Amino acid sequence: MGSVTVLYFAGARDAVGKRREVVNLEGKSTAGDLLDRLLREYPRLRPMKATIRLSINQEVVDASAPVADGDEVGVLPPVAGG
Amino acid sequence: MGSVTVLYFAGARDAVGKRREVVNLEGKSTAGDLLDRLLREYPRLRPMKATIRLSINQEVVDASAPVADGDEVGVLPPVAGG
Amino acid sequence: MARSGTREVTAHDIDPKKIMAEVADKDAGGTVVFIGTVRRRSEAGDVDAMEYQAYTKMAEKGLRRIEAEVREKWPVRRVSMVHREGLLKVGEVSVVVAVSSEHRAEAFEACRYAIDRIKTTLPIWKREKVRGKNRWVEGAPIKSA
Amino acid sequence: MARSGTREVTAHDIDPKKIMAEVADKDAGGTVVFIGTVRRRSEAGDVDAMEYQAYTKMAEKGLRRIEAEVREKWPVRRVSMVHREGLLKVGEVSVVVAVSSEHRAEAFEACRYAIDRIKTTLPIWKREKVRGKNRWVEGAPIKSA
Repeated sequence: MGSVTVLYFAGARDAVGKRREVVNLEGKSTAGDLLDRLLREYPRLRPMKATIRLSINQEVVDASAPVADGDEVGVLPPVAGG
Repeated sequence: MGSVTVLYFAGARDAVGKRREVVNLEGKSTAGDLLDRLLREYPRLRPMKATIRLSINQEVVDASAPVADGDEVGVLPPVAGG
Repeated sequence: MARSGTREVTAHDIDPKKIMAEVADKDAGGTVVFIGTVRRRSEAGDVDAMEYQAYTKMAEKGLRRIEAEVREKWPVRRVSMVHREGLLKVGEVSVVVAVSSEHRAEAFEACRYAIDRIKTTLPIWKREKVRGKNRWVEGAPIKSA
Repeated sequence: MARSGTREVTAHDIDPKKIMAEVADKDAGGTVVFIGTVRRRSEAGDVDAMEYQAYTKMAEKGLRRIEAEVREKWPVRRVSMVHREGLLKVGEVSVVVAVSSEHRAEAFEACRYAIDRIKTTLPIWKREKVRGKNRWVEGAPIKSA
């Protein structure tokens, strides 16, 4: 099945209390599946559900994007920039 | 009647061969009258007739603007700027 | 294609002079530079400091992508872009974008496009410190490229 | 109203750093700087030098008028504008406009408006030296303010 490295940023980092962790994949997974698992595991992430985006290997992806062994996944709250 | 100081710039300066001169006014004059006199006096200015603008006391004016004793008149070819 | 300068996220002070020097080009007639600085005022009151947190690897990829987008849209000469991370005081420089081109219209449009894209597509967050409190500045969901 | 920096025509080298420093403002989040430089290429060939001739008194009046126009249109913080006169080599700075404002949109719009007005309404002419020949660069009739 493999595993991915998940990186948390800004409010998501505060909510989870970690900068990064390795997450094992359960069968075929999409970005949406993975986000659902993280929301179950970290209730404090749930208020951010609608505005969080995920990246896979540094590209923002849709919920339907497949996640593969060795990927780097970013959990990205809204940006205010500059 | 009085007089005005006329300042020449760029191609107009080259055509006239002077940076500045004092010109006596003949009765009531407008900027258009003054330009006509300068074009008669300096034939090399004539090709620039359509594109020259005059300023009075550092403001671009129309041909109908009155010229008065002591005014500073600029003879301004087209600008290419910056 | 003309060479380019910096495209990085840095934890060090940004020197706008250096970024501007990087886009100097004898075929350029115009250079436009945008300098973002930390403002004193925020909705919550007077700002003591602003902390920038970046997903550096993704942000630097984003800067390279933005440069490619710019070059696809305008015939610019050189582009240089730097974004800060870390703790900044009021008045300190958070981001600089410099673009040189033959004519000024492209330099203005390209520079503005680049900073707009930086602000909406780069994974960089800011947390303001106001009266001893920390607050992530609310923005919009990050846009995909 | 915020203070302003330079608004002058100068025969000395322009230092863009100095102009930028003049618009620094703790209430500004964005600063846009335009730097015009002498381009190597012209229609007639490679440029050896560019001579700028100005009607200084009128041009400086024009810079003050342009600043007033900008402030009427946008809530900018500080404005600084300098134009060179005299003989410039390729790559040298002929004009700098710097505008700081709370938000970046106004700074971009105001800076671009100011340089457009400088180029069309100020009595400043340029003569290029190409292969030993001097030629006044053709432009448009000067616009009234």
